[in-house]
Amino acid sequence: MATALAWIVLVVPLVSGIVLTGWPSEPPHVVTRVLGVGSILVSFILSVAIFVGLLTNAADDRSFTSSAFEWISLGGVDVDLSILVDPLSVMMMLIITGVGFLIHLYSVEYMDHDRDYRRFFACMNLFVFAMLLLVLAANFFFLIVGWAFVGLASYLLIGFWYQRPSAVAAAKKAFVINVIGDVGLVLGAFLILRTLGTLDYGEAFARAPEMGAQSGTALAICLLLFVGAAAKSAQVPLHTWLPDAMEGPTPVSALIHAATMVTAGVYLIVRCNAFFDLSWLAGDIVAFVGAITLLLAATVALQQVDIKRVLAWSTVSQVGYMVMAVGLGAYASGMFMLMAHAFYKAALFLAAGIIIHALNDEQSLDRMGGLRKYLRVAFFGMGAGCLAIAGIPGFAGFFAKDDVLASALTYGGFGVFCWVVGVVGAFLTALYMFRMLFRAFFGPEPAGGYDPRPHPSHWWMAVPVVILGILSIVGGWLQAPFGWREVDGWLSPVVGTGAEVVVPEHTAEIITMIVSVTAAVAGIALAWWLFGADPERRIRLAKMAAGPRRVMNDAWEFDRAYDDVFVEPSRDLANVMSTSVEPAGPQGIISGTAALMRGASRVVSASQSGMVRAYAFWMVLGISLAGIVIALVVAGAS
Amino acid sequence: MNVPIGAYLAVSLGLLVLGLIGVMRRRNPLLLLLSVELMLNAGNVALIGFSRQWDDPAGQVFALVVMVVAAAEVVIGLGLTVSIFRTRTNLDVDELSSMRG
Amino acid sequence: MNAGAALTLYVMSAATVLALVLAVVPLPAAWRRLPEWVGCIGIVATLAIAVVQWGDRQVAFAGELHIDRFSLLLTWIILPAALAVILFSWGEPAAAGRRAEFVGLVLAAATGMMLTVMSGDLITLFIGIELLSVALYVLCAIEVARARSLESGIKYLITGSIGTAILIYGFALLYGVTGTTSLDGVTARLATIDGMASDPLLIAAIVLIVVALGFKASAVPFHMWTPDVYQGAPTPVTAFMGTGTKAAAMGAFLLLFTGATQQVSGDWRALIGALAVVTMVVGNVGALMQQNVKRMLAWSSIAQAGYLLIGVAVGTTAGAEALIYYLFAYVAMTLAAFAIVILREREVESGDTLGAFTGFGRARPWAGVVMTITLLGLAGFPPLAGFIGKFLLFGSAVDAGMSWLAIVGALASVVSVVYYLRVVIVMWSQAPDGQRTARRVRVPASVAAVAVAGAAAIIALAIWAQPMLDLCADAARALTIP
Amino acid sequence: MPWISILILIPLVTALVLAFLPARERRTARGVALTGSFLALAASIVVFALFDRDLAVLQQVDHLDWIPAAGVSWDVGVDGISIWLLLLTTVVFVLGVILACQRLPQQRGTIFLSLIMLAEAGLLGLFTAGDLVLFYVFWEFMLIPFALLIWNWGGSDRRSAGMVFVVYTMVGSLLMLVAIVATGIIAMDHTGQLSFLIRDLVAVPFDEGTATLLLAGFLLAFAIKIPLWPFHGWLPRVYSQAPIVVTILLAAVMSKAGVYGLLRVGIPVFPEGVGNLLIPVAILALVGIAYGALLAWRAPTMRLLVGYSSVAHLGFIVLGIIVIDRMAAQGAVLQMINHGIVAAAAFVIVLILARGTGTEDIDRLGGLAKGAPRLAVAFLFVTMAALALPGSNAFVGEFFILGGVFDQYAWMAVIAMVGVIFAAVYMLRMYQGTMNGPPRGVQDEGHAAEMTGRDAIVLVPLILMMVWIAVWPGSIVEPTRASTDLAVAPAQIALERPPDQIGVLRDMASADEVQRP
Repeated sequence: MATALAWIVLVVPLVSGIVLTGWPSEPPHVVTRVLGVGSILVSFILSVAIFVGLLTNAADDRSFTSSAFEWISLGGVDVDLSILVDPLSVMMMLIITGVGFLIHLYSVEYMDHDRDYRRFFACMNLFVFAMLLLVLAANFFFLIVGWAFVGLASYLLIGFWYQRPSAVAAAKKAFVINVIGDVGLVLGAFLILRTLGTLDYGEAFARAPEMGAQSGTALAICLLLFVGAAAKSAQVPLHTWLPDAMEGPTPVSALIHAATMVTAGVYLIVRCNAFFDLSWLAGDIVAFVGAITLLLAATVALQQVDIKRVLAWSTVSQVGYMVMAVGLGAYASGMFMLMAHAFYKAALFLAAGIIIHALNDEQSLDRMGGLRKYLRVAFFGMGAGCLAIAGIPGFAGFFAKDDVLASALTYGGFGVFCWVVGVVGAFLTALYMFRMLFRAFFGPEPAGGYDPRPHPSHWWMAVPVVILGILSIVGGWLQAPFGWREVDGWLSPVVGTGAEVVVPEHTAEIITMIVSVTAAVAGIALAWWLFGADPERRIRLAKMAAGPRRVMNDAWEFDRAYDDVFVEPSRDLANVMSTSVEPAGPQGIISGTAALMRGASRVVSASQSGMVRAYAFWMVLGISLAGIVIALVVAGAS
Repeated sequence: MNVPIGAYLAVSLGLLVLGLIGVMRRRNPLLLLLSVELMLNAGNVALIGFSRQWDDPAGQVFALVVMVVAAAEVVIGLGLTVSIFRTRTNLDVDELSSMRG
Repeated sequence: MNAGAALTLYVMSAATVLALVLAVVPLPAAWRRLPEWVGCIGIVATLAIAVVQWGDRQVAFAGELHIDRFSLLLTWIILPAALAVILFSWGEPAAAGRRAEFVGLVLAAATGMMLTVMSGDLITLFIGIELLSVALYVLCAIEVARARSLESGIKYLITGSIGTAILIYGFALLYGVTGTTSLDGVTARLATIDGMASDPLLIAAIVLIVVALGFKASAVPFHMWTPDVYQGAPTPVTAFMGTGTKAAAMGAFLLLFTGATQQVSGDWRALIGALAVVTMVVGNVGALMQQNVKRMLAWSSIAQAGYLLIGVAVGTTAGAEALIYYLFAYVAMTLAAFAIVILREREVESGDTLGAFTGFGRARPWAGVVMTITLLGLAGFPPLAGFIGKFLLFGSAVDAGMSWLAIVGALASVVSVVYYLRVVIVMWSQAPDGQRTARRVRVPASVAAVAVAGAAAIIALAIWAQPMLDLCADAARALTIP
Repeated sequence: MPWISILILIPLVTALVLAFLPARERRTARGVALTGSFLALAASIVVFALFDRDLAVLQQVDHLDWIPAAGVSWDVGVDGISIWLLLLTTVVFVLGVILACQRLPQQRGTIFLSLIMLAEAGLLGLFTAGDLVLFYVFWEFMLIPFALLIWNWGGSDRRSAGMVFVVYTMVGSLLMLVAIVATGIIAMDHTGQLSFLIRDLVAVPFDEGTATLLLAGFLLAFAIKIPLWPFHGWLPRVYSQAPIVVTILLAAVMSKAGVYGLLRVGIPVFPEGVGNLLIPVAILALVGIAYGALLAWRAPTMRLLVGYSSVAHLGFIVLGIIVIDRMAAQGAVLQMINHGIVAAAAFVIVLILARGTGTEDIDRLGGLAKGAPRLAVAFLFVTMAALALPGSNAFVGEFFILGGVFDQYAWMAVIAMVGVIFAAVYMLRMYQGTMNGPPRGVQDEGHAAEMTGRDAIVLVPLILMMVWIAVWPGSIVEPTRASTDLAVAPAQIALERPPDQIGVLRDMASADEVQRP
């Protein structure tokens, strides 16, 4: 029953996307809306039904596999087109379809004036399908397929405004980095296949212990999988595509580049916990990368002027927390934060979208200020989101982030390092988020005022923002310190309860709560002092620490380094290949041989002087040579 | 008198070499033909010598045939020479090199 | 003694004499085609006799002539070639006044070729070669008004005479070693000799005979006359030299080496193999840049001689079989190619240059198709007869442990593809240029017939390769088993 | 019914009929060519229907002695490796003929169609030949129609392009001929009679040195035809100079000849020699993967880009075959089909773009998606298949090729991944360069480049095939399994691979188990 519904959940967005794509001409907007948004609504309702259905089952009876058909059987490997419905995938389905539905709804108005209305919804539906495939797949092959389809949809949506060169470039960059991730994932799958002889989740995870704890193979598998995860989840050093991805329409940024797709890496690690449990080193490396990412991205976010880029870097940073958590083995905490983040980051993005829409595609914080008068809904959404992300008690981020940090502290040793980084990150998070909030909604209006006056949004856009804002407030109460741990309980059939699985201790929770709330409040206060209380102060202080700030502004020079280290050398190599090696080598073989033969032919022709006497001479020479040859043969034989 | 086969061969070889040098050195078509004749007769000498050695008439028959053939070739050669060099002043086969390469 | 066995030669000689008589008899205008008819009928009659005679060896004139499957099968090559040459010159404007001489000389040369391959004795062999050579000297120069025709005649004559002298010297030495001029006698005699090393005279004899026959077959480095003579001679004559002479020379090679001196084959295989290699390489390379199609075909005939020599070099019956098969294919291809050249020569000035073929295929698709098939066949493209021939020759080389011959042959073939296809490209890749097609004449039916027949033979020989090969195998066996 | 012979004869007869048609009968010629190509398609479907997928050896064999004295025969049949190639050939040629009919050259259009049908006959013969000499015959036979097509209707540099095509191919193929001859003669010691039947030769044990030499002889021919780096020099010239319909046929079908030969002839007949050549060939394939990708990245025109990408893609296929792994080999067989379809589709798109804009230069185009949205969708589809996006048909093949390679030589798979990444770079360059960015190179936003119904007739079937394979690749792989397992098994044994990797042994073992109880 659950699986049958899950198939429908999976297929409905795909069908809708295909119908929209195949519609002979631009369909009426009504049709596009019904198909594009309705399909996701159907999926969401069915997902809820599945969730309710699973809730009624016993905890150890919540995992179902369903195979559609034997997709390929080759060289001793069988791959079925099959899905796995279990607490983890259902949780992801709910987030994808739930948040996805709200964002689709929002897009109805946001994209209303775009000539490619249909294309937008087709791509969005494709994305939802791909994301569902990613989380529902019951084997690594279809995980990879979903993984790549997600990347494709992301590519299409980043490059949605394809006549903008910057959008095209950003799309390409995102795609290529995702392919690098795919390669890691594929290699990981190869290693799993070679070691365990199967790509099926169930079998692979069951046989995983055969590799032996702390074995090199397990480490290699984990790291290869993590390459894929890092590329998708924008972890250092594969994070550079995400800020550029903001070239896409804002709903895209909200859905793909904040709420769902970028968290796929977290999902992957949780899904493959059986492998990560086998190698503490792999887990620590993952956590370390997450920690570095969260800190680095937070510093960069401090400097951004583009409102969407602030949110983008904030996403990188937040996903860093999740990755850190799952790396340390706090799978449920990571998933909990994933969910909470989906709520508040979507709220933030959609609120930002309202601003951008209202200001006729203006995205620079420099041209904003005092907007709380005009855009109340956006203010609500962004305010709720900022409070949540900063970790103010009671809001979703508070529970989620503190859960992660407490887990880190519980982990001990290396976890303490992560905890410290996390706390610093929390401070920075509060600082940059409230910087954005204060600069956009408080302070004076930009010079010359707004022309035309920012217009409040229609309910299509307002409702999702409000709902998500509310979710940012209440969504964290699923799992409270000292109280209930609903997410842990829900996920325990998937992640298990072994020694490697970290669950925060109460002492850690207390310490974390005190420290992180202090850090958050400090961050907000500093932001108020710098940006809110006196808008002129930041201009007065602008010259301070110019060097570090420039580095941060350039995102720690990753792009330039990649250009210098990878892109330019490969381009040079390719140029050398096509301008020197190819003409001299493979083409040179041809022209060289031709020239050689022409030369030989000329020699032969030249010997053909036309004079009879010369011919006689050659005959005599020939006789002598023939004599020598035969004499040699005869001498050799005897 | 019994001439040893070596003598026959020496004479014939001498004739052959003379002929070969002649065809390589001479430009006059008539002298070229003469050189060819020398070579053919070198063969004849050898044939006759061997004929005597084996005491077999076939070699002499062969030599007669060669003479006929040589005559025929010379006839054609002279005819061609006349028709070619009717219009030319000097007899030089090297000038006959309009086709080459 | 079975003089009747030589009936083919009588008929040919009679036709020759009749044609030559017609040359001196004034003929009424209505009978001006009589010499050609005499030639055609004579050849067809001889061919019919040769077909009927197919069977075990018959000996005529005390062993001077062997009429066996070998000589008869080669006759089947020589006679159609002669017929084709007469058809080529049918109504040829250049030979208008000398039809009878022309036909008579062609018949004489064909007789010489037949005599060569039928000979069972060094003397007859020599007479045959000389008969064909002398007739061809004259044929080359038959267009006395054309300087190049004369030039080719005298060049052929002088170089040919040197070849003759070398041949006679070689024969003399062989006679000196064996004491007999009979081929069977030579074989019997050599059986008593322990290898060639025992007798330097035998070495010299073999070298000189290889050189002289190599000259007739246009093997490198005795090939130098070939391009000049082929280019200068009237094209029908060139075609005859390319086919008949080649067949006769190869027949002589087989008779003397695969046949008579088989016992010492271990000693001459490397020599002839080296000759084949040099010939294939130089012939193909020399053809590469030629701008004159006749000259290109001359170089190609040199190269083809190289392939043919593989069949001699291996010294086996299988090699001979492959050689004879390839001769059939080669003759068909060469005749068809020259037929097209003749067509083009009739149409335009200097029609034998490569430029004259620009757009020829587009202007005359059928002639273009025939030429294309022919050139592809010469290049050895499957499934044409040229391919099968090469396949068999290479096979015989590998079988005889001389794989290097096959490898060189293969690489040389690659070179050959270039110049054969150059003609194809010129014919098809461009539109015909207006000037050259100004004078469009009707395609002479006789020439077209040869062209089509040749092309058909190229395909038919491939499709019915097995029956053809059975014949060739019989012929090859006749070389060693009387 | 000798269906396979009929299958080869249909295009041959069609070609002859077309050749005899008067030049002005263009309408009739179109009808004849279409009928012929569809009949061939029908015949291939019949062959497929009669195909027994459990049988590993050549089936539906038509045997006719040709030159028994030389061991040569007309011997055609089909096995799992060739069955899809036959269908690919007939399908692509149907589409090719449709394309050719849509824009029939003004000059000698009937001959154009005739040569295309002749080429089809050659390719069908090649893919069905069971006799090595016959294999060689068709190998060379198909060159000529293609070369004539190039010479007659090609671009400005058509003469030398066609010449290079033929001559370069022949360098390899004539040496292959020598190797074929040698194989037959050496095998004669074992079998007692001269035979060039592949199924006879498979059973002949060669000693290692001989097998290596002979395999090398074959490999050179295959390497040039494939083309394997660095023997690809002919490819850019030919692909860019040929009429684009011909380029489609070359890239889609003819480029499979080499890899087909390798798997069908080279590996099974000379398993003893594989061990010595495995690493060198694999390295060439790897270099080709990277090199093709780099050159495709910098290629100035779309044709060259797709052409060089073929070098890279075929490198994957070669790699899959040469590492001697059943998974990789089956992946390679699948990938042959995939590449055929994708390359055909890619060149069809190049054709549409070139027609609409008059140029094939990537840098002179841009932003066409606005005026040509339908083409953009199709192009995107093809792009994703060409860069083997997971979920596309090409990915399935690539995944299992590299999976098998990884099993045997993990480092090779890792290196090959570089090609996977670059594929994304260069294919996106082509897609984005033409479809995205500010409009360039066209008036009217590129409406002229939009896919018309006539284009769709050709492109949509190709896309549907891609979807089919992507959705259910098992249906393609399943009939090929038995033959592919059999083809690599001798080499696996010669390389002393573990028995559980060897498909044939596994099947036998499981058969034993079935019988034992």
